[in-house]
Amino acid sequence: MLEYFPLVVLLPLIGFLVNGIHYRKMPNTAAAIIGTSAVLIPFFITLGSLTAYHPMSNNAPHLFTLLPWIHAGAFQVDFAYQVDQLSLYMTLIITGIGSLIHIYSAGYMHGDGGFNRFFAYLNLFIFSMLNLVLADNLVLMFLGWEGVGVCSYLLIGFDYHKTSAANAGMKAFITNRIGDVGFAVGIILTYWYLGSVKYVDIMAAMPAAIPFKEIINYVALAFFIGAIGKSAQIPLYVWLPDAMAGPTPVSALIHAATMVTAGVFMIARLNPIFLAADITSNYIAITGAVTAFFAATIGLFQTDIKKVLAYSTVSQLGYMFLAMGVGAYEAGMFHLMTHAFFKALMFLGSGSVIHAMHHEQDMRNMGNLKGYMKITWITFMIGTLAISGIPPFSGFFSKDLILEKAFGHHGIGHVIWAIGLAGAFCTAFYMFRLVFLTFYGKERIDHHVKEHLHESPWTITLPLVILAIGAAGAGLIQMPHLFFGGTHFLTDYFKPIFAPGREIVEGAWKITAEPHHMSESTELILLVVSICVALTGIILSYFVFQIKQSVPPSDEGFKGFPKVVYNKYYVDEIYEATIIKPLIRMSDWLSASVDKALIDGLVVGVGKFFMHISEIFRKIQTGIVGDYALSIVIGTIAILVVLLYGGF
Amino acid sequence: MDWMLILVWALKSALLFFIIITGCAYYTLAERVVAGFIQDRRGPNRAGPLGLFQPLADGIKFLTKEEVFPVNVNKAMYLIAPAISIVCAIMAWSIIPFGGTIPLPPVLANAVGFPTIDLQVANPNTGILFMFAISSLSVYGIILAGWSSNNKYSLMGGIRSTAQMISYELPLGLSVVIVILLSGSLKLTEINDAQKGLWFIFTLPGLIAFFIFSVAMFAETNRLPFDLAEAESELVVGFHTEYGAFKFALFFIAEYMNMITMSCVVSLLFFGGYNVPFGILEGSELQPLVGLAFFIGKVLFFAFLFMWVRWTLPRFRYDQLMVLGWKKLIPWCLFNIVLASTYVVYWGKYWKGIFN
Amino acid sequence: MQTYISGIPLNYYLSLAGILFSIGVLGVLTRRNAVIIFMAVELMLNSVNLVFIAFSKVLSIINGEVIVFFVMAIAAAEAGVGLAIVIAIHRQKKTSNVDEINLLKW
Amino acid sequence: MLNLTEIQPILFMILSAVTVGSALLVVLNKNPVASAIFLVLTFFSLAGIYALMNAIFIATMQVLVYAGAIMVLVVFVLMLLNLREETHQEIWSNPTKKTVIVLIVIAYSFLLLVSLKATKDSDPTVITNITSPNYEYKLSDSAESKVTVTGNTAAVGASTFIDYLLPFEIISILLLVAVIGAVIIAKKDAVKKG
Repeated sequence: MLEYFPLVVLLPLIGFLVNGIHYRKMPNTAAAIIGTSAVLIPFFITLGSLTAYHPMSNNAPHLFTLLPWIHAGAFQVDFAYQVDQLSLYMTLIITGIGSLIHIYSAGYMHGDGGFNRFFAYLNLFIFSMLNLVLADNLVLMFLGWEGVGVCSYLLIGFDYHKTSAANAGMKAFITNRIGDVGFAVGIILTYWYLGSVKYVDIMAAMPAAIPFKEIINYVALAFFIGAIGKSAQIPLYVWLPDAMAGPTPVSALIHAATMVTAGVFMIARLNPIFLAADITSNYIAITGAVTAFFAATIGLFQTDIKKVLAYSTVSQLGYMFLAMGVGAYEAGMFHLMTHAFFKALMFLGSGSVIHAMHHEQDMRNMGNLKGYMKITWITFMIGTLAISGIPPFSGFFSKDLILEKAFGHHGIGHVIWAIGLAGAFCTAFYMFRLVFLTFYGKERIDHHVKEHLHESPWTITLPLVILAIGAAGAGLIQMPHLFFGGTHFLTDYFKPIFAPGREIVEGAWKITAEPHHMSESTELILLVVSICVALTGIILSYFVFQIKQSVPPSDEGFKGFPKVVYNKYYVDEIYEATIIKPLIRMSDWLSASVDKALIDGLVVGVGKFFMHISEIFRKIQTGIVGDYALSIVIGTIAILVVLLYGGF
Repeated sequence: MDWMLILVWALKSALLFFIIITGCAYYTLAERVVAGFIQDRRGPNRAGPLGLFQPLADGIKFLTKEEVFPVNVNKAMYLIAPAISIVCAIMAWSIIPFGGTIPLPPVLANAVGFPTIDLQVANPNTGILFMFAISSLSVYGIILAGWSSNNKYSLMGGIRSTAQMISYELPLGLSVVIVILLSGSLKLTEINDAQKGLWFIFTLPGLIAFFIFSVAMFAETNRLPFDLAEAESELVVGFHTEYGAFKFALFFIAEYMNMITMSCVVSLLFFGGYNVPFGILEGSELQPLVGLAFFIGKVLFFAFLFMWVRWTLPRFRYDQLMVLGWKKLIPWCLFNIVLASTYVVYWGKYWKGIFN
Repeated sequence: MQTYISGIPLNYYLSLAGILFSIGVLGVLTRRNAVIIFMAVELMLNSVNLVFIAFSKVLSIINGEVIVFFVMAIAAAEAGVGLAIVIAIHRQKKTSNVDEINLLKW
Repeated sequence: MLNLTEIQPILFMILSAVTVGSALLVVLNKNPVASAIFLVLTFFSLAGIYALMNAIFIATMQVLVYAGAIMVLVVFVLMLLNLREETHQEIWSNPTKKTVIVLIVIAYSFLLLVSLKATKDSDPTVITNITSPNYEYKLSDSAESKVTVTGNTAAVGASTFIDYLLPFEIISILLLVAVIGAVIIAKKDAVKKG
């Protein structure tokens, strides 16, 4: 199947072109079928390729080139792709969940005026994302990186006539741009110091580069700044909650399952560099942990169902970065996958609710929906249990693996673990708060809406069911010893990707690059603690929202600390006051003083000068061609005279 | 010796001139006989046995008629126009090879000082291009005739005819490009030699080029179904409406001469010219003479084709003519050039040896 | 010291070219019909072509003839566009006299 | 072969006389169509001069392109515009302007001929030959890859496609652009529809 792999990249592009070019005329059904099959077929090709590639035994990546691109001296970049364990893993997630969300969108977007446009954008996004993960060099990855940024912008601002959506799109785009600068600097530094932008060459150059620790730290930091932007970490996370202005399938696909995890993927892809960058790695771990906790606290008091999920996404991404920072790359990638399942599931579930409630997103106006929407309720419950970390659902295994590895990290490991645990408690609390407010309790639904309340069509529920199966069972591939002796499929699977980097670092520094392996008793204690914390959160939530039936007050009703949290710690306002306002004021000043007065004055002055001169000379311009010809001839005569008698 | 060479050239030219004038005269007769046959009636059969003296009688009639000059014509132009037509028609003949090199009998060879003689007046290395240059000049004859007559039908006919000839020179030239690609030379003798094995008509690009060439050929000679310039129902007879007597005869002869030229060219370019098929009589002294016979046979066939088509097909409308030329033939020509280039690059070395 | 081409001194060719060029200049300066000015320009181009070929032959290098070939191609392009412009102007202003086409002035 | 050296100067004289005479008629004739026909004659006799110089390819192209294509177009345009009446030349009714222009042109041609004399006197090299029919071309820098071509046409062709391939391609694009431009400019509805 590997020989068909180029189709994986090309089919979404073709889908985009077909849908994009004909979006005015095409029937919606055709657009949906084309769009979905442009992702579904690649998914099956990828599945076939996975078996053909023999990931468990094969170490060498499968490389192929589609098109030559930039050839400038030693700098050679092609549209070349690298198929290996890591990129196959990501491709499976992207195309698998992507095609489910395409199917879902066919139902969710039904009747929307921009239906065809939506599918075109989605296909373009899949194409860019596949470029990002399959590229065999950093430049092509950057192309995909920018491409997904553009698609994210387009899809957030999908309802471009709504000011809030358009602004949210711009906010996402600009915030991402800050990170992208970091990424670009990283690429330049990599090329400067390692001499190539190809992963294979970078890998080969690493042993020689390892002694220059400081430089590697800077390179890694530059890349991490890129990741901060794309993956919504502190301090650049602010765009992600606003991005919920986009349609719900977009939130599920781009802002939960795939695009925002690009930063995590990038760190995994460049693992040799990050392994060798010890200080940056610590910084990553701290950033991840703080983000995980900070975002979770904001989630505690939000009332918009999608906002809660958005902050939970930021928080979960924080866990992934935590894992990446402590060098537990397998754990990070594991959580990436499980998170993709359960977060996509919950977003789609919330979408189903919103769809049924006629675009009502405020949880204060919901309640007791479980009777009306059985499938949505059950699948959403599974997702909530998974994210809260209740065994045997998938989230438990991945989050636990991360916390365990963090605990084992030398130096700051225990602190990080504690912060992560606090985050886990908040997560369990606010997720069950969401469930109780939405599906249980008193009905606070508007009676107009209630008349039409019904379960969503099959195109919506089918993806929910499939994702629920994944969210429930995906954790089984990597389990600790205490569960039936444990499985370690994932660590074996990723060995060819992460082992070489670790060998290099271990060989150079004579240390173990992997976090400490701990005894079974410690492991057991950690497990019990984390389950207890999760259960505490759930019980507290049950107590508050089920027994006391308390409902969040109206926007003005928040007092004290909850008010601060409800307003997201006023981070947006702080950014506005400290960064954006001064920038705008400086630009105004520059435009008035430098641009208008100095530069314009110069330009206009030159123009005026020549206008005055031409006032005198313009009489020569008679408009009669013969006069011009005559002057040419006279000029020629003058030249001839000078040449002949001028003594040259 | 030098003067002998010039003498031989002059003799060849004179002989050729005589042959084509006679040929044209009898071509007109043949046209009338064929027309008669196709329309199921008798052609001219009064003057001499089988009407064979008819052209002679026509000639005398043309020469003895009164030369009429309509008022308000531009006299110089009016006179020059038919001359240009006939001069161009005759000059085109100077480069057509009728046969290969013929050995002279020993007596003659000793007298003139060289052993062989070419059946061709001139062989410049621009060959077929030269012929195009000359035939492109013949447009002036028509346009000047139309303009100087001071008659709107003449002017319309002249402009129509010019536009038609300019338009169809493109497909004509582009289909000759195929032949040049296949043979690798502009010289007509070398084009002929390149077809010693396989005639170009039997190659795919050659076949397409032949069809385009034959369509353009009818348009270039202003013959039916493309005789828009002299469409009787619309323009009286077009550019030579105001011409009579010998001036008209010159136009008339030029038209028939052009047809014979085109027949020669199409036989040379696509149908193997004066080659003897399958290498019969190879090396024999008789071979060039047999080749000459083959060539004349081919030319006669195409000359007949001109008449056949004329009395069979109806006339095109003007816009149809232009659409055919610009939108059908030229794209096909361009496609064909690509095809022929591919053909020469990839299969050239195989087909050159076939039948040889 | 004389240089010959085909038995004719080089200077003859150059003189002929000079005379032709002058005639062309005369035409451009005196005539007012756009098409005739165009023809005079073609005459000037041809005189330059003659010089190119003469020197190409004298120096025994072929480049001059290639340049002349290119000049012809460009002259053809010029003819097409130039005459199209003349026709377009004639359609608008009913004249091809260049003195009457004088809107582009101060 | 035939030695034509004796008659070549005679031919040259005849041809150049025809060239100059018809060129003058182009400029002085009042009838535009007659001017065009004389220009054709000029080109034709120039082609004869080229042929005399053994530049047979250029001679053919001169007839084919200039006489056969460009001038046909000019005559065609003249007929479309129907310029018969527009023969009146304002310039000839203004005697001072006329004198000035004629004087300028005479001065110009005088200077051209004088400059010719100047170059002749300072010319140090003598090359007296009729160029050989064989030309050599290098396809690349290696010594073996030489192409020897026979005949003027082949030489021009080889030079065009070996030394001047890029200009050739650029000119072909230029021609394409010119074709499209001419069609757009001369289109009847172009002005109305904008």
